[in-house]
Amino acid sequence: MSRYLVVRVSQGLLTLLLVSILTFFLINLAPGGPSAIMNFQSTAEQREALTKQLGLDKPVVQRYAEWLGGAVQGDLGNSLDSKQPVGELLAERFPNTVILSAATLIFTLMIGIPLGVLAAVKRGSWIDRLITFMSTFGMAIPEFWLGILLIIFFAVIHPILPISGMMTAGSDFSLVDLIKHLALPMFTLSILMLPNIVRFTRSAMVDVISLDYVRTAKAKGLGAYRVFFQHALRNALVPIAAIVGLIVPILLGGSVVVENVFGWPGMGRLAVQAATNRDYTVVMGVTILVGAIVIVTNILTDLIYTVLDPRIRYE
Amino acid sequence: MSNTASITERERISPPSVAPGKGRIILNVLGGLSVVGKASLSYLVLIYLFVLVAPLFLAHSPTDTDPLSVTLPASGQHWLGTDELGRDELARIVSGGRITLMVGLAAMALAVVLGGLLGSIAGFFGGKTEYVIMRLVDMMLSIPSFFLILIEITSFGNSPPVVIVAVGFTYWPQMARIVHAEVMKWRDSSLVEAETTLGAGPWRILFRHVVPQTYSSIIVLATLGIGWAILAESGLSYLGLGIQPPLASWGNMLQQSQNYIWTAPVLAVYPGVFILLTVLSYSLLGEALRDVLDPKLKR
Amino acid sequence: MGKKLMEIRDLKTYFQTKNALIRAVDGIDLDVEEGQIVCIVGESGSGKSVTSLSIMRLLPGPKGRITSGEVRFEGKDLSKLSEKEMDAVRGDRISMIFQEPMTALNPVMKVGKQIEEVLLRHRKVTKSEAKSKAIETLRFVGVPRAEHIVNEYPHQLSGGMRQRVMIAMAMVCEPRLLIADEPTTALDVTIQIQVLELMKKMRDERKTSIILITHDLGVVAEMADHVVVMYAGQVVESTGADAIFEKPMHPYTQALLASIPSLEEDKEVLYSIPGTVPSAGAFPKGCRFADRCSSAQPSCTEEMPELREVLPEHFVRCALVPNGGAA
Amino acid sequence: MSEMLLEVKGIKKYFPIKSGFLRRTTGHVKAVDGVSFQLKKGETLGIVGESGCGKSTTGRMIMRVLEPTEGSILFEGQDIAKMSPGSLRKLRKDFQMVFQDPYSSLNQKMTVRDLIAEPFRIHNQPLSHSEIDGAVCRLLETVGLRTGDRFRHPHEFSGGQRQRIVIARALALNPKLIVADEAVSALDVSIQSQILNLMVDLKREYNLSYIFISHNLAVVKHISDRVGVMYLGNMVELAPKQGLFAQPLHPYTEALLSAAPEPKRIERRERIILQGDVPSPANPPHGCPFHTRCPKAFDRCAMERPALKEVVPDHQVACFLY
Repeated sequence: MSRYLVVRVSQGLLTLLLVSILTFFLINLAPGGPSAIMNFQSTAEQREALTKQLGLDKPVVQRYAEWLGGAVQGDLGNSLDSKQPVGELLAERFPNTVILSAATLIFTLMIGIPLGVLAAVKRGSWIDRLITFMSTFGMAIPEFWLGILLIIFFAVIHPILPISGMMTAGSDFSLVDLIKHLALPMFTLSILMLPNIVRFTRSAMVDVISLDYVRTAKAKGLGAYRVFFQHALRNALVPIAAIVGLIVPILLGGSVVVENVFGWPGMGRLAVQAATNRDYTVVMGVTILVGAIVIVTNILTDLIYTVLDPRIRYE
Repeated sequence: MSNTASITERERISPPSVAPGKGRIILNVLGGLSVVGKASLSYLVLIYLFVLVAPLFLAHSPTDTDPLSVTLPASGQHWLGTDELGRDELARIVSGGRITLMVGLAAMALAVVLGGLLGSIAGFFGGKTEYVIMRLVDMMLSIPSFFLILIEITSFGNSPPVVIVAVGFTYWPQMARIVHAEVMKWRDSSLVEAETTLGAGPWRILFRHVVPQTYSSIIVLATLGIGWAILAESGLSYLGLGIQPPLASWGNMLQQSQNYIWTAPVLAVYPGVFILLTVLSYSLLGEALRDVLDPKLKR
Repeated sequence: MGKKLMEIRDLKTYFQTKNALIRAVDGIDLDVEEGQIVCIVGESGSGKSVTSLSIMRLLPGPKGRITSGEVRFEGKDLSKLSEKEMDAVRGDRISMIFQEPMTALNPVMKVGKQIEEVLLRHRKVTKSEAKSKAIETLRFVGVPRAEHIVNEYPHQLSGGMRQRVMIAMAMVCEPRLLIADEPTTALDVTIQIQVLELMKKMRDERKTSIILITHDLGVVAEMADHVVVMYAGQVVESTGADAIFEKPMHPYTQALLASIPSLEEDKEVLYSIPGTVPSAGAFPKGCRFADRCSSAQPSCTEEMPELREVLPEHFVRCALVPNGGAA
Repeated sequence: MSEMLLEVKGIKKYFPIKSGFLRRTTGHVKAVDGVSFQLKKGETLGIVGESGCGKSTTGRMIMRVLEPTEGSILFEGQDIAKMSPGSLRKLRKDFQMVFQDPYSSLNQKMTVRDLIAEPFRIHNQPLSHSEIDGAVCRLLETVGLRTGDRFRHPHEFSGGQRQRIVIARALALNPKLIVADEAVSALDVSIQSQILNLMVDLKREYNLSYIFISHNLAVVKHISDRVGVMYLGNMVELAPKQGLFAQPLHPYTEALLSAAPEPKRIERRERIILQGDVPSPANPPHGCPFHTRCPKAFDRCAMERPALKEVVPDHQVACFLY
C-alpha cells in the first residue's frame, strides 16, 4: 500500500514536471513578451535594460532550469508586474478560491447526489426526464451570462445582495457579510457543477441497479430498503467517489469565470490578470498550483477506492 | 449439393434488398432522432443559415458606430436596438454568431482529428506508443481546461485562428481518452484476430475495421464538444482573452454589455440567449444521436 | 406419488416493448412434488428463464409482468402476494441460484455476511448464531476452510467455489424449493459434476424440491425426476425423465435428442432441425414448431394443439400424436 | 500414410505478468507449456480441455494471431512460428479460423457481401466487381445462405447464420486448414448440429483439414479423427478417437469422460469425481500438472513431469502409470 502511494506520488510529480515544462516553453517560445516590457511608452533602451534585469535575454532552457531550481525550494519567482513574490500572491488568493469552491462543492454534492440517485431509481419516469433535462439545460447556460443576469436582478431590479468582492469595503470581517457576498458567485458556480454531479451519479447508479447481485439480494427476500442501501447504493459509492476526482478540474476552471464576473479576489482573477499582462511567472505559478491540486485529488480518489472496493488492492 | 447446406434458412428475413448507400444511412439516423433531437437539429441548421445569409440583407454594418444613437431600444430601424457605440445590435449578433459558431466547429474538427488519431493509435498498438501518448493525455487533463487555454492565449495572442487552436487543443485529450478506451476494447477482439487471419495488415485493420466501430462515440462526443467549445470561446472572449473588438463574438459582446447593465440591461440578454439556445441544441442533439447510434447507452 | 409442493396453472408473462408484445411465457402448467427434481429444458428464447423469474417475481422493471395464471405454493398464490409477503417467501421458503456466480454475488460484501443476512432477515437469530450457521452451511456444501472463507470476498474464490457459496446462501434457511437457473453452464465439466452432486445431496438429505433450468439434455438425464420441455413460451412435452429419453413423443423433443452428438454411440450424421426459433413478438397462429417440423401437416399451421395427456402422466402438445401415444 | 500438413513441435506461450509502476515482469502465466502434435492432410484433430487448459492459445498460435514463446510450427514444411509478418500475410490464405462468437468476429458496419469480399481485396486478387459478386454468391450458397441477403448486415442474421457467414469468409481463399475454436459452443443444440453437419460436408467437398477446439467432449468425438486432451498447458493424451473414448488411459481423460453428462438414462460406469479446482497456470504444480487432483498419483508424479509417449500404437499418453 505504502509502496503504491510512493509510486503514485512520484508519478504525480513527474506529471507536474511535464506540466511545468509544457507551460514554460509554450509561454517563452511565443513571440512578444510580458506587457511590462512591451509597454509602448518605453524606449528601446529601456526595454533592453528591463529585459536584462528580468533575465529574459538568457536562453530558454537556462531560464527554465533556474525557475525549476527556485521552484523546488518553494520560490516561484516574482511577478513581472507587481514585483511581488508569486508564492505570496498565491498564498493571498488561494484561500479565497478555496472558500468559494469548497462551499460550492459541499452544496452541490448534497443536492446533486440524491437527485442523481432519484433519477436512476425512477429511470424512465417523468421525474428522471425532468432531472435529466434540467441538467442538460444547466450545462448549456454560460456561467458568466447567468452571473450578469443575477447581477441585473439583484443589483438593478432588487438591490438586496452585493454583486462584487468578498467583503464590504472598509467594514470589519463578519460571517454574515461574507455569506452575503458568497451567495451569488456560489449559486452561479453551482449551476455549472450540479448537472455534472447529477449525471455522474445517475449513470453510476443505473449501472449498479441492473447488476445480477442486486437481483440476488431481492431473491434473498431482503426487502426493498436493504436491497437498495446495503447492496445497490453501497456498490455505487465506488464510482460516485470518482466524481469528486472528475469534477474538481471543472470546478477550478469554472471558478475562473465566476471570480471575474463577481470580482471575487481568488486565483482565477489573478490568472486572468496575469494572462492579460502576459505576466508569465504568475501564470506559471497558478498553473503549477492548479495542476498539483488536480493530481492530489486524483490520488485521494484512488485511495478512497481501496477503502470502498475490496477488489482493488494496490501493491 | 450436400443435404445440410441446402437446408433453406426459413427465418423470416424480408425479401432481398439492395445495398444501402451512405446517404441512406445518414437519412435513417436523422429520421430516427427523437422529436427533441429533430427540433435541435432544425434550430442549428436555421441559426447557421441565418448568420451566413443574413448579412446579405441587413441594412446596417456591424462596425458602423453612431455616437448620436447609442443604446437605443428596439425599433423598426434597429430591430434589436443599438449598443453603447450606436452599432446595430442585430448586425452585431449576426457577425458575432459567425465567429462564435465557426470557432466552435473548427475547434472541434481539430480536436476530433488530433484526438481520434492519437487515441486510436494508442489504443490499437499498445506498448510504448500507448504509454507515451496516454501520459501526455493525463498531463493535459490534469490542467483544468480553462487554465490550459489561458496559457495558450498568453503565449500566442488571441487572433481567431489561435483561439480555435487553443480551444481545439484543449479538447483533444478528452477525445483521445474516449477513442483510446473504445479502440482498446477491440485490441484483442476476435474481430481483429479474424482480419489478421485473413491476412490484413495492422493499419488496414485499424482504419477499416476498428475505427468505424468508434464512429458513434466520436460523433456523439464531438456534437457535445461543439457546444462546449462555444461555451469556452464565449467565456474567453467575455474575459477579454478571446476574440478582440472590433470583431464581435457573442462572448465579447457580453463583456461590453456588463458595463452598461444600469442603462441598457437588455444588451446583456440577446447574446446570452443565443449562446444558451445553441449550446443546448448541441447537447440535446448529441443525446438524441446517442440514443439512435448506440441504443445500449439509452437507459 | 408425492405430495404437490407447487402447482403452476396457465402462467403467462408478457413484456411490453415499444414495437411489440413479447409473449415470453405463454400459458404454462407445471407441478412440483415434494423432494422432486423437475428440469425445465429448452433452447434460448423458449421462456424457461422467464418462468423461473416469474415464480420468484423478479421480472425486470415495469416492462415485464405476469399477465395471468396462478402459482400455488403452500396454499398461497404467489402471483397475488404483496411485495412484502413475497419477500417473506423469497430466500426462506423458495430460494434461487443463478448462472453467473461471479456477478450474482455482491463484490464488496464478505461472503459470510452475504449468507448471514439471509438468516438475520428470515430467522430470529443473533449475529454469532448466524455466523456459525453460515460456516456450518458452507461446510455442508463442501467449502474447505469454511471459517476462513466467510471472511473473504467473492473475487478471491474460484468459479466453482462461488457457486457453492451461492448454494449455501440459497439453502441456509432450508427452503422447500430451490430454483436453479442454468447453475452449471458457466462451469467446467469436472466442476459441474461437483455442483450437480451437491444439489442431489441437498435433495436427498434436506428433502428440498428443485426446479432446474437448463439447455443441456445431459444435465437433465443426470438430475431429473420429471422433465418439462419448453419451446417458444409453451410446454410441448411434460413427463417422467425415463419416458423423455426412452420414448419422446413430441417431434421437437425427438429432433432435439437426435441432434446432439453422443459419447456413448456413434452417429454418422446428426439430425439437424432447420430454421430458427420464431421470435416471441410474432408467433405463428398454429403450432409454433410447425415450420421446422419434419412431420408437419397443413393442418398444423392452422390450429394451436392443446397439451394433452396421451399416456398416464405423459403430456404432449402435438396434434399428430394419438392418444395412447403409438405414433 | 498420407502427407503431413502441420507439425507442431514443443510450442510454449508464456504471458508475462506485469506489476507496479515500471511494469516489471514479475512472473509468467504458462498458458501453453510445450505442446507437440502432427496433423495429416484431410484429417480432423480435436482438442478438448477445460477452461484455462491452453487449447485456445494453442489454436491462436497455429494461426499466428499469437506469437509462440518457444517451439516451431511447420506448415507444409515451412516454419510459421518465426516468420515475419509480411511474408506470413501471403501464406495466411492457406489456414483460416472460425471463432466462437461470430457476432464479434464480424465487422458489424459492413454488409455480408463486403465481409465475404474482404479476403479477395486483402490479397489483391485481380477480380472485377462482378467476378467478386459472383464469388460471394457462390460462397453464400455453399454455406446455405440466400444470395439475396448479401446486402444485409450481420446483426440481421441469427447466431447460426452468422457462423455460416464466418465459414464462408474462411472458405473464400481455398484454405488447406481451418482451425475452429469453440465454433459451435455459443449456439443452441438444434443450430449446433446444423453447423457441425455443414463443416463435415465442407471438409469432404473442399478437401480440408480441421483442428477442432472445444470443451464439449461429445462434439469433439463426433467430428474428429484423432483427439488430444489438454490440461494446464500440456497435452496429456493424444489418440485416435475410438481408442481414446473407448479406453482412455490418462486418469484426467478418464475423469473428464465420466463427468460429462450424457443425454441418456442408463446406469453408467462408476463416476470419478475430481476434488478441487484446476491450479492457476501462473503457478502450476511441479511434476505432473495433474498430480494435485489425480486419484492415482504417487510420489514420482510430484517430482518430474511425464512426457507424452506412445504406449499403444498411435495412442500417446503423458503419465507414469504406463
